[in-house]
Amino acid sequence: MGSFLLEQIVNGIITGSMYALVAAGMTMIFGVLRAINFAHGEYYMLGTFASWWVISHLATDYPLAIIAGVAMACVIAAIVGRLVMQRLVGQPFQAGVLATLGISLILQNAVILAFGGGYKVFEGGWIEPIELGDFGMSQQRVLLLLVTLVVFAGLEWMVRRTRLGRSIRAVSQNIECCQVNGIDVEQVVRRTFLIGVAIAALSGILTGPINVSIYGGMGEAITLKTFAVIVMGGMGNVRGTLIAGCLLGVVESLVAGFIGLQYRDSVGFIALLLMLMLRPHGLFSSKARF
Amino acid sequence: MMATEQPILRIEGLRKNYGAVAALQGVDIDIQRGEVLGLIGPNGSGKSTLFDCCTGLQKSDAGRVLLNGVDITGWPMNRIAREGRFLRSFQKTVVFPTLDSYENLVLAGQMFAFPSVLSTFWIGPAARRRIAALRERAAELIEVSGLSRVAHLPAGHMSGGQQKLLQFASMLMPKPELILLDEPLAGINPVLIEKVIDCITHANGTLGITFVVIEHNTDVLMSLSHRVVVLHQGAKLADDTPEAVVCNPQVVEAYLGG
Amino acid sequence: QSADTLKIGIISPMSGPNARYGAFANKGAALAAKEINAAGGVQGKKIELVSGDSQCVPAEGVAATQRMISLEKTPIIIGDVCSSVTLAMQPMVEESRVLLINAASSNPDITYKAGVGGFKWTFRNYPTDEVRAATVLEYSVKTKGFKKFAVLSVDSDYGRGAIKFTKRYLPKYQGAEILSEDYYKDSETDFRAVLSKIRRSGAQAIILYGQADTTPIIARQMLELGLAGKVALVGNGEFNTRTTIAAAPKVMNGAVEAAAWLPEVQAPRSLKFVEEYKKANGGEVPNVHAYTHYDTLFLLAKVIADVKSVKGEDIRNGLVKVKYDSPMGMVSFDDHNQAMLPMVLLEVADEKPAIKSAISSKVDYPAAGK
Amino acid sequence: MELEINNLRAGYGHLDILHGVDLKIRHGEFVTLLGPNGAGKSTLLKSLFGMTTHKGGTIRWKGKDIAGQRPLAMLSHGIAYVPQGRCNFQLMSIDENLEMAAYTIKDGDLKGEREYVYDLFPILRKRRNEFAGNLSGGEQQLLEMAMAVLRRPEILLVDEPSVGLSPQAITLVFNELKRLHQGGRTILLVEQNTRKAMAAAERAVVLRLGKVIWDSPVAELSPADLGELFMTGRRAEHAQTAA
Amino acid sequence: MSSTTLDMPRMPISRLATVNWGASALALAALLAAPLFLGDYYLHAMILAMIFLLPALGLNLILGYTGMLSLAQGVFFGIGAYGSALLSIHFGTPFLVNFLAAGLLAGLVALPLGIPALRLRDTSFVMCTLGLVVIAQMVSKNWVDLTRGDMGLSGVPRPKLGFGETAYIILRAPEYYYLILALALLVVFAFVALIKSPAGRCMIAIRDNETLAESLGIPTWTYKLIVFMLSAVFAGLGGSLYAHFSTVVSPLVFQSYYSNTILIIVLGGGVGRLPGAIIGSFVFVAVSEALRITPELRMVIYGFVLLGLVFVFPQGLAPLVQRLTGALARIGFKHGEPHDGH
Ligand SMILES: Nc1ncnc2c1ncn2[C@@H]1O[C@H](COP(=O)(O)OP(=O)(O)OP(=O)(O)O)[C@@H](O)[C@H]1O
Ligand SMILES: Nc1ncnc2c1ncn2[C@@H]1O[C@H](COP(=O)(O)OP(=O)(O)OP(=O)(O)O)[C@@H](O)[C@H]1O
Ligand SMILES: [Mg+2]
Ligand SMILES: [Mg+2]
Repeated sequence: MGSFLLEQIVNGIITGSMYALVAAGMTMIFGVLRAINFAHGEYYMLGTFASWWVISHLATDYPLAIIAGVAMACVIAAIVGRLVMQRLVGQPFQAGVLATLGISLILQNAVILAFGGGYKVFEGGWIEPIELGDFGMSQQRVLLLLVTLVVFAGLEWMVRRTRLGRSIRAVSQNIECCQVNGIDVEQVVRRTFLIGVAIAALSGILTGPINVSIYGGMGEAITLKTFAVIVMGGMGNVRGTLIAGCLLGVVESLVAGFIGLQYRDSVGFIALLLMLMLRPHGLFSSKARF
Repeated sequence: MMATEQPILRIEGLRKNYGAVAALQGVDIDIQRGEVLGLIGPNGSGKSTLFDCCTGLQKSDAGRVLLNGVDITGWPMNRIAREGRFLRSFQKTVVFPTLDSYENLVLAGQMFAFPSVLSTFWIGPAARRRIAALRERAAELIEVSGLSRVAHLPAGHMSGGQQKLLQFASMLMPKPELILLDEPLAGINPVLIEKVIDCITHANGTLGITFVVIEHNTDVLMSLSHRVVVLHQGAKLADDTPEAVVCNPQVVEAYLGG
Repeated sequence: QSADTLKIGIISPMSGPNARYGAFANKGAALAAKEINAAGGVQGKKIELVSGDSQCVPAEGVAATQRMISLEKTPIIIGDVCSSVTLAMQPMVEESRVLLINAASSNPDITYKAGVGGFKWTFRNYPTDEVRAATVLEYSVKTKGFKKFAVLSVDSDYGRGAIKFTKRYLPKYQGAEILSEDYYKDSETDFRAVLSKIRRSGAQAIILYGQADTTPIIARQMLELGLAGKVALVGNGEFNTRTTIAAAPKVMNGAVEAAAWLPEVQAPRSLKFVEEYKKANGGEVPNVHAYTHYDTLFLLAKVIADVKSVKGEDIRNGLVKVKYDSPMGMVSFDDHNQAMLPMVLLEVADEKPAIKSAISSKVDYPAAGK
Repeated sequence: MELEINNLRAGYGHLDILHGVDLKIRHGEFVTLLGPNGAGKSTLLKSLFGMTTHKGGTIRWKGKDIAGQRPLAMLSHGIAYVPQGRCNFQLMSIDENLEMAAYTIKDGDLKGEREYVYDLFPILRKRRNEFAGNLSGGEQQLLEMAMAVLRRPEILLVDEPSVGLSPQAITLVFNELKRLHQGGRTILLVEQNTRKAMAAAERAVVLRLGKVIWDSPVAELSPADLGELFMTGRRAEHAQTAA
Repeated sequence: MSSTTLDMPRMPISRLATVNWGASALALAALLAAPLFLGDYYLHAMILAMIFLLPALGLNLILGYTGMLSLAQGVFFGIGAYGSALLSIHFGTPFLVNFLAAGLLAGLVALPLGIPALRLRDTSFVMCTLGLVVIAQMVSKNWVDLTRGDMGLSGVPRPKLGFGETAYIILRAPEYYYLILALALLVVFAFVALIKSPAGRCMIAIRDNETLAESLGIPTWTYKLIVFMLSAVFAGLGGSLYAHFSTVVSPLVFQSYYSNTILIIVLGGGVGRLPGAIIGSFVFVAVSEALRITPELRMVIYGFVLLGLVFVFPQGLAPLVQRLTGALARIGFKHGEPHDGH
């Protein structure tokens, strides 16, 4: 039983790191815009689709497709960022909800229009398993795990130490005060958005070979998970997101392993909610006095 | 009579730490019914924290707060306000930004005018009458505090001083027994300061409302209050008549400056 | 409706996540319409397809259907992929006397309530899972010798229904048992946890009634966890298509499936369909929904030719008696308006599908009623 | 003439608050802007910093019309603004807040300047790693003043810096304003603490109902006059001296 | 408070509601006359709009007036639908009984869910309500004895007025339309009464500044709980209409489509505006139906409509409509209702 438990925890951390990777961008975007990005999963999907297209139509190999996919997603993010996201600065919160829901519908169904609604098979990647004792893991997963760690280390460093990082935190706290201090809020929003989208796309591309089948609406499920993770981690908190993502992954794995797959999402959620009851603002949030 | 002997608010050994910062380190104050108590102290001496702990916004680490002899430590804020008829204003100006001054004031009085939560969900003739009475009083207070010109604006669109005045007016709205004011005069123009002072003395004199006032405008505070308590680094430094406090060398050293 | 066209409505999810199933349906039907029109149409009329988006949501499906009936005035509607939508459409078409042919949803209620069960205007040209489940189970136990099963099926009326039927037949086989039961939601991509559990439980086979696009994911993760060659997949979910097998050949070897249709079926008309479909859709391989919608249009063409009329009423009456020679074999409808469809039982061997037997699906209504 | 405001009309959305404000400020002048509550003082400062809806009129800064530009541009022209009410980053430490204050300044010795403001307001050094939002009201006010100093303004627009400060702290702040003034900065100070403001400033301007109604050296305005001006908009008997 | 960082940005400016009786009467007359001019399909779309109106009113109450974003409206909608369907299938109860019971049931279920959920604020609360959706899906799928799991409940009877033999079964679209119109009107009336009651003012206070409200003696938690339950009641009532209308209830009622549609209706219509949900429900059902002319592009265009709305009418459509009706009233009757905005 002990080794089974261990195995499930490992499974959970792998899944969770993917959740965390997608959520990292979303939590930062929430930070600067106070907007729940309902379209976040769509960028995950776009990245995957872009690199799928490159692989299957231009016959490039996977590493090149990673770059192409992220680049494509970034181009779209730059457009959306300029046309939509930066204009949400200072808007009432419902504007963010409607706009991101709208973007989600557009991107999702534009992909369906462009590539047909049917599911596609993602080819490429390093899917050979690595044996670990009596159970294995594909090389791709190891890559994903490593990339997650690197990305989070980078993000943490960026948020704490760099100018952009500090201005991201500043924007997330008080926009008017940013103007007073000469921080270009719209630029910060655009850049944060771009980073968030790039990470989401990257995680989509890296999970592509594992998840094999891709389709226009694949982002929806992941968006839901991300919500849970960013709230758990404390909105806008990068480190918290990683821990919360892994925690969610582990809880879900344990539920799937010991209770049943059909209860996974809901029991996972219940566990999260119970945790929220103890820490109403997430695991790692801070709140100033009234 | 016993009742006059008993302080309206008794603060006993109140302590509050924020990490390494001891915001309050065992403060005892008795506030007598019907007095105006001034509360001064340097910035960061724990004055606002004292209010927070008395009204339930913050949980104190130790000590008790007795209102008319009843221990109210740990009560939720709304219960203290409603059952204790005990209101407080905040140092940082807060109003309901989307509502105009009338609605802001009606809200301040509403919970005191209705018998229960459920009764507020139905608007019958009786409720209408209550609301009308509240609006009347609101109009009076708006007049007094010089807000008539902007009374129809959403409070969030009023200037800083106007919001401060509105906040002050809403304290007087339900005619409570005890009001804690946190810097009611900050940002108010000199002409209106006199009006506010008049309001306080009037409410104190004719309605018998007890006031505790934090204020850095010492001249005004000294003339207003019957007694002054000085806090310094979370502890009581002095508790005396205004005249005595201004002369107290410790107070001069810590607060008033040379 | 102009004099020289026959409008046929297709309700399917065309947007959102479920578009991945709806898309195939539309493309299959479009191909059939093109071929039928090229061959002169039906009763001298060209078929005009009108599509409506249901998003797999009953509220949307009902609105789309109402629009089709009132504005487009289509006498025939094909739909929907999602059972709940089909169920909601049933009473509507009944009131308006519009023919509804379903070619993709598997909820047994659809035909329990049709024909002698009530709704006269609903037909289904899609297999029910009862016979399928029974056949797969029999083959798995008797021929393959499996006794210990783990269930891993899609969490929908299809997946749950198939397992319900399987469980009904399980007691017939001495010693056969189900060790664990898990259902996955259709957007699921992570099966490691549950596969780990199955590996430890000592199950010999996984009963999988799943979505076509999920099978490769499960196969890959079985490979990762070292289940290849140790645990077999049995059930339904496009185990035998080339792409699925290619995803993890070592896992798919020995997979047993009962299918109404597969691109690998060697019947000439079926092969031609696959060919044409790929040509029309940029090399995309059709799935079973594409085929059933394609086939349903030909079925309709046949009925119309039989009754020599394009009136809904006549076509309805014609459907009841039709004997249609589909690429898979003879099709006719039972008294619940459920098509009795030929199916095949396949097993993957040496990374290639091999047909093991033919099945004729016939629903045992009195038993099902329980 | 450094700052020249001509017939400035501005407000919020459809709402007009300033109805044609004229004001000229010379280089290195210390002007205090007084007025009853709701007169439009804060609105004027915000307009100078590009944070309101510009409706007409000009704002000339060193000869160039800058009316309607965004705050970012204003800052690059050397205009710094300390708003009324709270304006700091609540969930960042004091250290970080001071860093953000110097955000646009890329050269120079941030550490040294930070030490300078810490010496100025020692209370901040003591709490330098505390979140700004957890400070007491007065401490936050001091922090905001310190942040303004770090922005190295050529002209400083300050809105009620004395609010919430103890008498001692007020003295500190006003001394610092005077020092900045002596260092050649131009200062436009809005205050309700009229006594302190008039003691520090050279010129007093009174705003009422969105219009300038008084403009003179501080010496020519007595507290009694001020009360009258606030109430009625006129000074008893005397004629208005400045245009 | 406005700069306290982890709070939702505050809501748009709106004062206490005033009802524009002139415009309302006109709208009502148009609605009453609609079946005389419109075919089944259009009536059908309007029925759908009114079905979504009920949960949207509930959401407007909790989001627009109390400032809490609840994504669980879909859950209570579904609970109402299941409750109503089960009652009528198993007990053959008349429609009005089901209708009321569905609302009651949703409200009762909201009580135990609200008690823990309301400990949370802002985004955590949003999350929690999202969690309720996931949990509702699980329960409906796995409590097979009651809900028949994924098989769903099909063949929910059409509305039946009265008992036994004399019961009148509603089948035709115009009858259906009038039935739902009547019920929707009642609910709208209840909603207006709530908003105009003193409690409505307390809700806005909680939305604007919860701590301040609390300090003025308003028991915010109690109010939030009651509002949460009331909004669930609204949703449950809508769910009941939906069950009898679509005749099918399956776990799909808990999918995000319903919550999102309700959200779009309220936000697009004008959150915290009296007529917001009403305008929203008709407009958005109309847009989504009108776009059926191009089924492939439909959702893409719908997305663009949402985006356009955000930037052209950031406060939703209600202010626009209010301004228009205000202008009309001024022209027509030479007097204008006071309304929001300047
Ligand atoms: N939430 C908190 N976290 C950390 N420290 C806090 C918190 N709240 C207050 N403090 C600290 O407690 C001390 C007392 O603060 P308080 O606001 O009571 O001072 P005050 O006397 O009201 O000062 P002022 O006159 O400036 O308003 C201050 O040093 C402040 O920094
Ligand atoms: N955001 C806003 N939206 C609309 N109107 C506003 C806004 N802010 C201020 N006003 C209005 O503009 C007028 C002037 O406000 P302003 O803040 O400039 O006054 P002030 O002179 O600074 O007063 P105070 O001394 O009280 O700070 C007031 O009547 C106020 O109602
Ligand atoms: Mg204080
Ligand atoms: Mg001001």
